[in-house]
Formats: sequence, structure tokens, C-alpha cells
Amino acid sequence: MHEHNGSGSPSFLARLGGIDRRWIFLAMGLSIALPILLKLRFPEYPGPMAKATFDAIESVPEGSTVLVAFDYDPASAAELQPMANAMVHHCASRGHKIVFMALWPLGRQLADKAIEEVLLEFHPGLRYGTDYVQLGYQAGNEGVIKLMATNVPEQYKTDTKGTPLASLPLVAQIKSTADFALIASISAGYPGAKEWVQFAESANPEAFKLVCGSTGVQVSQLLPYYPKQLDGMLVAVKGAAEYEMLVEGKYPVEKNAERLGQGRVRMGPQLVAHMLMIGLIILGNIAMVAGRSRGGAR
Amino acid sequence: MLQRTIPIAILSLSGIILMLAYFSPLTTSWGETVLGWFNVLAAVAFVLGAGNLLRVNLERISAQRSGWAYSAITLVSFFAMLAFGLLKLGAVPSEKHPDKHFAGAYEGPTAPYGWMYEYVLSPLTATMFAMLAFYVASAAFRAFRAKNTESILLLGTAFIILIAQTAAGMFLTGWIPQDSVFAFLRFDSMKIAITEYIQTAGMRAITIGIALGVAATSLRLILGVDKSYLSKS
Amino acid sequence: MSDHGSNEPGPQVQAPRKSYRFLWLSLAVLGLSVFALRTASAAQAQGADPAAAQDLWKTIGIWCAAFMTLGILSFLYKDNPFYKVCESILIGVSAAYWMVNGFWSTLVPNLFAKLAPTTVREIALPDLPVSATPGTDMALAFVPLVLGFMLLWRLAPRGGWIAVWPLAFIIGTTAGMRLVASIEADLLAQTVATVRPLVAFDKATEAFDFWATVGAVTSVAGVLSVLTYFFFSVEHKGAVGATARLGVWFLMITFGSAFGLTVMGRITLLAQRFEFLFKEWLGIV
Amino acid sequence: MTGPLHQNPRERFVRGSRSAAGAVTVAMGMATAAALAMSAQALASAVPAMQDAVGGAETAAPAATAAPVAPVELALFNMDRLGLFLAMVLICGAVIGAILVARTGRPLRIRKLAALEAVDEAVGRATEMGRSVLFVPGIQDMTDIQTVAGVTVLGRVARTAAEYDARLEVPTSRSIVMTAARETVQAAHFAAGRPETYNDNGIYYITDEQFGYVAAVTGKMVREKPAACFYMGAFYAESLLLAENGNAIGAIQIAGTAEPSQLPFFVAACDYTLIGEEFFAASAYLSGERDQLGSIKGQDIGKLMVAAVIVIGCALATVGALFPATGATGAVDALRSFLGG
Repeated sequence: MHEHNGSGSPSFLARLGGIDRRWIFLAMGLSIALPILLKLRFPEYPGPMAKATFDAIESVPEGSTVLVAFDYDPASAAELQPMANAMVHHCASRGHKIVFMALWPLGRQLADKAIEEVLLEFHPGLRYGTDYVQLGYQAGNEGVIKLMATNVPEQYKTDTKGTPLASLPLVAQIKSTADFALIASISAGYPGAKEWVQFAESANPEAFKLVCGSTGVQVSQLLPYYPKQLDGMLVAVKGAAEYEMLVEGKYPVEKNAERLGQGRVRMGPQLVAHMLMIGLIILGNIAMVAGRSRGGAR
Repeated sequence: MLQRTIPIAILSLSGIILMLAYFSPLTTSWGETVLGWFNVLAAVAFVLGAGNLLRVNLERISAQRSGWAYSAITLVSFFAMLAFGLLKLGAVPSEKHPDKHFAGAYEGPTAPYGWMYEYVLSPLTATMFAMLAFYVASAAFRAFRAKNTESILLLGTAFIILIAQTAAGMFLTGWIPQDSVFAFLRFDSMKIAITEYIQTAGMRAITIGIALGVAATSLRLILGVDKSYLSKS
Repeated sequence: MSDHGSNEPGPQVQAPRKSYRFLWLSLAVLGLSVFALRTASAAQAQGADPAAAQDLWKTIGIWCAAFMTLGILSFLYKDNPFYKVCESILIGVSAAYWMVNGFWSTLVPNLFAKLAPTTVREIALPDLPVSATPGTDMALAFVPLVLGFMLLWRLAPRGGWIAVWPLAFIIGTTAGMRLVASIEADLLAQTVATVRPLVAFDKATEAFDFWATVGAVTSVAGVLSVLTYFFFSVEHKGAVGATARLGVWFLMITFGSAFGLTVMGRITLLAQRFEFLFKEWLGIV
Repeated sequence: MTGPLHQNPRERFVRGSRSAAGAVTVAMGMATAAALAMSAQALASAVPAMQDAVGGAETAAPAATAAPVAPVELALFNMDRLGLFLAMVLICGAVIGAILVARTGRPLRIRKLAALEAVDEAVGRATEMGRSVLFVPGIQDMTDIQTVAGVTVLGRVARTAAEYDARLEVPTSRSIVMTAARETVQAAHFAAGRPETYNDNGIYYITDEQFGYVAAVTGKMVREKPAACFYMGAFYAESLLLAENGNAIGAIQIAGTAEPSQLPFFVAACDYTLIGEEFFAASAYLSGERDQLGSIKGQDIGKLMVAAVIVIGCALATVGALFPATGATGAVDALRSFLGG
């Protein structure tokens, strides 16, 4: 704000409105750096969407085959990998068999990472082919989903190692997406959860449960589908953190637990930074009112 | 003629072919050919850009204008990256054709080009992107002030969403039962209502308007009404 | 929205230049010497191991990345030589990066491979499939070749108008493409998505659902009022003005909501940079 | 789309047309009829262009003669896209009709856009302060209509700048945009009657890389402190980086974009923002030509059509929900599948 002349020096609050923005930068930097340095973790209160996701995976009978699609790339991994990790652990703990796939070219590596760091770490007894299968990436965007809705073996002739699907017991009997008990799309945009709703869910509305994990930016595109078409939805790091709470509450792990806590670690800076933003908005308005009441410049 | 009539004719013709190609399967392949040409031109454009970059920076260096040393840094890094990439220096040889140098992969982290990408280009761009966190804060502080109804709505909505995005939302209003009459006061319910009903509606109308604007602008170009891209020399 | 002029550069910008230069210089020297020490010790620890060279390059890389990160962040304080160096490197490296990508992924397979398939196969793409119609391919490839040269003519001192031909081609292609695509994907799709019953019943109990009805009416009213705001033929007065005003309110809520939803993603990005600095570079977390 | 950040325009560009390949062959009679109608339409839209091209020639070939010969394998017309085709004919027809009406010389009333009124003021202020004017035409190539619209707005800004003799800087992120901007600015100098003041140096390419470009532009802003900043075109994450730095140097900022995800940031951080369709209207409005103003009227007719479809559709759907026996829901579904393709 412009400082006015005449009626004495403006109050501290009024001057606050024109504060050098570098103080705001500093506050923002600290509010993100300190929680990381101090490893601050705050309790999360699982919201209805995270609970719905958790319940959807719980509600499917033990030993069902579930499909987890990694529809993102490393650029969005900071937001999505934590929920992918928690979901993989959840499915395996519940006794589900997991089929991995990706609609984004680099999604396959991220799925491999989840298999190595979570699935095999916490469930070392699982065997490839009977307990889990990695189908990898196929080009074609929503076309991949369309074809899978009627004919999975036509879309995926082999897994990533080149083994025909028929020789993998877990997927030998899978004909279409309707044969999965649950499908989860962890998605950062196009193609992703929206396309799963449009092309898989609408083809077989009752056949399987569909849940998704989404980045914050594309959330508004997906909200209209919850809770009718999407049985559950994890929204950005916050959704991941809430979901981690639920998963860890029921299926705790002994060592390397931090691999299932990344969402909550990243929520530390989020909470502090959001509080800062809210505080800044309030402060800005107080400063405006203070400046106005003293007859200062607008 | 050469400078105005032919360009307008080229524009209209290529536009009409692409419109036709969309409706008539017979002409789909024409559209694909035209797009193939377009992609090649887009790649040629990089050469044009590089040429201009060289000119601007060389001029600055030769005139020793202020900041010419930075122009030199730009040129050095440009040529280094160009050499690593175009000549595939230190590229990992292809497994199938180890004898052919140019069949090798230059993107891997062990090749200089890949190293430059991983440790120079991507941290630089990622940090530029991350700067947004700071600017988002200062913009919120400065711009979200309740001056009139419009700004109250803007800041009020942002406020609700910001609270609903963290644990604070559940902490403050999570105790209100989901099925009670007051459930709409829960921050998470408010967030869903705002995004699902209002934001979706607003975005839809914006999108419809944009579509009309794009269609009308395209049509003006194809009809030759809008000729602003032509200089009058 | 904002009140410009309120953030005029303050007096701090004119602070004595010399001391700043000294500050930046000493920071750079300090950083470089720590880096040199650390690389030297890392190299010594690993001896002449063949894998050591790779580790060494990785260490250098992480230090390099850390300097780049800090250099960009220093801009928040003020413009400075550090930032300028990072900016210059970023411009140079990225321009070359895009050019190299355009060369190997587009020009070689889509232009050169059509003009001279045998040569390209011999030098760079041994697996290039043999085309069924090499003659047509080559003839068609001449069009972009010629247009490309015309585009590059811009670099010549005279005859700038020559570049207008390829430009007209590009704009024409865009216009034809976008005209249809925007009507299909945006106009029709969004219009159809707006159409819905203005009353809602609970699916299970078939009872009247008050909140869902309010939601449906709000959505449709929102779309119509914002469209009214975009109406250019009539001044915003009277009934039209009132509706347009409602449209502005919808827009403001839309923008506020979108702003709030984006914040989380932006903070994650910065958190990731800090995690890199603290974990991979300094190793203190 | 892969999120608002790393959108590759070229990929999107290609994808749109490829989907045309999956067409269905339909009854030949229908197809030929539709194709006839379509080629007539295509020609109709071509005719004014050609007329213009040859300097307003009087004669134009009769539309029907250009009908393609019946094909053997591929359908002439993809019947799945009939609804889209009709919608396109209606909207293009509205725009063309409005342009023709505008040519008759009837007065055109278009409401004023505050952001546009501010253009002259901003350039004038820059001149007074002896500082430059910065124009950023977005980060996309000419493959985006927003960039084309941005370059059109540039024409007006450049003309005002030439008249006031203010220094104009246009850094671009694509070299083709640089070419187009140079043509436009040169034309603006001619229009202002000062061709001798034009030079290429103010319009230059930086880099295609989104954040490399922003780093350079924000650096430039802080060092040269332009008094007015225009952001007109397609913007992604860089919108706020630019607008906040522009604010910090105290520049008047006027933005225009049709990128919905970035509108909130421009609205929050700039003095004036052209929102979505306003931006396209502005590019026509600024030209001041009757034809272009007419096309804004055409856009309005398009909006009326959209509103009519929404109102009728919602009414039908509501009747269908209240009285299922009327079968109104079926009519809505039919409308939906016809328009939705």
C-alpha cells in the first residue's frame, strides 16, 4: 500500500500490507523446509473419500484379482507414488492378487518400483505369475482400455518379460476387465481415471469396483464421478496420507515403515504451508482494514 | 501477389483440407500427410530458433554490451549440449548394431547428453517450477483482499478449499455427522459442493465460450478476414 | 484486481553494489572449495575402481544440480550473478536439447529417411523398414523440405516475406484442425454434459432429493449466467446485467476454488526440491 | 492431456486427426448426399477467401460442380459425425452470416471490454516513464489458436507503441511465433505511418523450454523494469511466475488467455484479464475491421444456440424425470448421442 502523508505514521498493521514480499518468501521457505528437516508428521483424519477407497478394497473377497494401473510419470510421482505404495501394500495384505499395468510410458518403471520397494519388501512370500503379474505399458491411450473391456489377451499378448498370458496362472483366465474384482487407476491426467470411468466402468457398470488416485490439479475433473462411478478416490498427497493412516492402522509393518509414510511426511510441509497461506490471507485483510480505517491510501 | 495472395490461398487450402479430412474418410490420409509436413516444419523451426539465438548473443558479445559474459555462457552451454546430442558423443552403443556409432543411445545417464539432462537441465527447470510455491503465497497475500463482492467470493472460496485440503478441515468440522442436517457445514462437504456444482459449471461455460472463440477465429483465418500475420511490406 | 504501483522497488534495491558482489563472490568460492574437497575425498576413497568413475560423475552431478537449484532460488532474494549464470546455462542447454530432439526424433526418421533411405539406414537407423512406395515418399518429402528452407530464410538479411508461406501453411493447418476439434470436444461435449434433469430423486428410495436438486439447478444456472457474461452484443445493464453479474460471481468462485486446489501441487514441487537438497546433497535427513 | 504442465502441442495436434481413421462405411446414397452438402459448405467457406485473395473478383464457381466422384472403398462421409457436421455448419454459418451483415454497413454494437480500454493507457504510461513495453505471446507454437489471437492483439499494441514511439520487446518461446510476430509488428509500424522505426531486434527467440523461457523473461523484467506487461496467448504454470514478478516491478499488467487452469492466477495477479472467449473477441475487436466485428456477433449467435439447446434439453430431461411415461428422457438421450457422436 502507498503510505500516506499527513495524519501521522500509519499503524504497524497498516504497514504490514505493503511488506517486502521477501519476508513472505522466507516464511514459505521455512514452512516447507522445517517440517522436512524435523520430520514433522501430523495425524490425519481420514475423510469420506479415503475411507470409501479403503472400504472398497476391503469389501472385495480375499484372494480376488485386482488391477492397478500406473497412469502417471515421474513428474507426478511426488504426489502419487505414496498412495500407490500404500495401495499395493493394502491389496497384498488383504490377500488380493495384483495385476500391474500402465497407460503412461514411464508408469511401468514406477510400478516396478512399487513392486520392489513395497510388495516384495513387506510380502516376500509372493510369487510372480500366481500372486502378481506386471503387464507393463501399452500405447493407445483410451484405446487400450476399450479393448481390455472386451478382450484383455488381445491387448496384452504377453507380460513385460514376454511370457504369454496363458502361461501365467493369475491372468490365464482373465478375459475382460469384468473378470477383475477391482480396478484402481492412479492417474495424473490423460489418459487416466476419467478414461477408465468412460470406457471400462460404463461398459460393465456392475462387474467390478473402480477406485482412483488423483493429483490435486485434475481433481475437479474427476469429482463428478464420485461416488456413483468411482467407488473411492484419493485426492493428492492428502488423500494418500489419510489412506496411509487407514492401511497402517489395520496392516502395520515392522521395519521400513517409512515407505508407507511418504504421504504423511509430505503432508507436514503441506499443513504448515497451507496454514501460512490462510494466515497470510487473514493478515492481508487485517492490514487493508487497518489502513482504511486510518484514512490512508486505498 | 507473392506476398499476400499466395499465402492466403495456402492458408485457406490447408485449413479446408484438414476440415474435410475429419469428416470424409476418403480424405483422411491427406490430412495425415499435411500433419506429417507440419511436424517436420516444427523440427526445422528449432534450427531457426537456434540461428536467432546465435545472432542475438553473438551481437551482444561482439558489441561487448552489458552482460555479454552471460551471452558467452549461453553459447558455450548451447554448443556443448548440441555436440553431445548431434554427434552422440559418449553414447551407449546399440546392442544390435554396436558397429554403428549413430545408432547408439545418447539419452542414458552415462552419456554426457543424458548427464547434462539429469544434473543440469532438470534441476534448473524443476526449481523454476518450484518457485511457484513462493509466488502463490505472495499472490494470495496481496490479491485476496475483501474489497467487493467479487473479491470476497474469490478469497472466501480459496479460503475454504485451502482449509479443506489439510487436516485442519477435518479437525475443525469433522465431528459433524455425515448424515445430519448440518453436514453441509463440513469443510469436505463444502469443497465437494463447490467443485462439483459451481466450479464445474463455471469451467463448462468458459470452455464453451473458448470453443466458440476458437471456431470463429479459425474461420476468420480460413476465410482470409484476419490477415494480421501478413506484413504490409 | 491488484493495485499496481504499490510495490515500487524500494530503496533497498539501490544498496551499495560492491559489497553485494563481494558477498556473491565469496559464496561461490566457498561453495566451490567445499565441492572440490568433497569430490577429492570421494575419489580418493574409491581408488582406481572402474565403477568409481561413474560414482564420481554422479557426485559431481549432484553437486552441480544443487548449485543450479540454489542459483535459481537466489532470485527470490534479488537478481544476482548466480541466477544470471544459471539462467544463461538454462537457455543454452534447453535450446540445444530441443534442437537435438527435433533432429533425431523428427528430422531423421520423417524427412531424411524419406529423402535418402539407404544412407540413413547405413549411418543411423539400421532397422528402418523399407517403404512400399519410396518414390511417392520422396516426392511428398520435398514439400516440407522446401517449406523448411523458406522458413529458414528468415535468417537471411533480405526477403523476409518468403517465410510467410510456411507460416500461412502452419496457421491454416492449425485453423482447420482446431475449428472442428473445438466444436466437437469442447462445445458439443460440454453443452451435452450440461443437459440434465432439474429435479433429482434418490436412486434407492425414489424420494425427492433436495440437495441434489439444488446442485442440478445451480450447475445449469451457472453455465447459462456465465455464458451471458460472455455475451458481447449487449451492454451489461438491466436483466442481462444482473445475470452477467451472477455469472461473474460464478467465475470468481470457480477461480478461487481452482486457485486453492492448485496450491497443494505447487507446495509438493518445492518440498521435492528441498528433499533433494537435504537428502541427496547434504545427507542430513 | 497430461496435466497442464508438460503439454506437447504437437502430440495433441496429431492425435486429433488420427481418430478420423476409425470410420464406418455407411449406405452409399446417404453418404453421397451428405458429402455433396459438405463440399458445398467447404466451397462456400472457400469462396470469400478466394475472392479476397484475388482482390474481390466477382465470379465464383457454382458450388455443386466440385462434388467428389463416388469412391470405391472409403466412405465419402463419416455418418457418425453428422451431428458434429451440422453443428459446425450452423456455427460457421452464423459467423459467416454475421460477417456478411456487417459488410452491408449496418451499425455494429459491441460492448466495451475494460481490458482493451487499458491497452492504450498502459502503452502511454510506459512512454511517459521512458520504459519499455513487454509483450509475451504465450509459450505455445502457432499450432494453438490462442497464439494466433495473441499475435493479433500484438498488432494493436505494436501500433500504439509505434505511434507513441515506445520501445516494445517481444521475447518468444517458439521461433515460428517470432516470425509471425515480426511480420505483425512490421505491419503495425506501416499502419502507424512509421515504417522507418521498425527493427527486428526487439522480437527474438529464447528457447522452447517452458521454464528456460520464463527464467529469461523474469530476469529481463527485473533488470529492465518494463512499465507495461502484456501476457496474451497460451500459458501454463509460468503464468504466475510472470505476473508476480511483473507486479513486483510495479508494471501495469494486462493478460488474456483461454487456458482455464491459469485464469485464476492472472485474475489474481494482473490489473486486467481477458477471460477465455473475451480474449478471442478482443483480437477481433482490436482490429476495428467490420468483418471481424461481425464475427463477434456470430459468436454471440452461437452462444444463443448453445443456451437454447441447454434450456430445451434441461426442460425435456426434467419432464422425463417427473413423468417417465412421456418418454422425454428418450428424446434427451437421442439428442445427446446425436450431438455427442
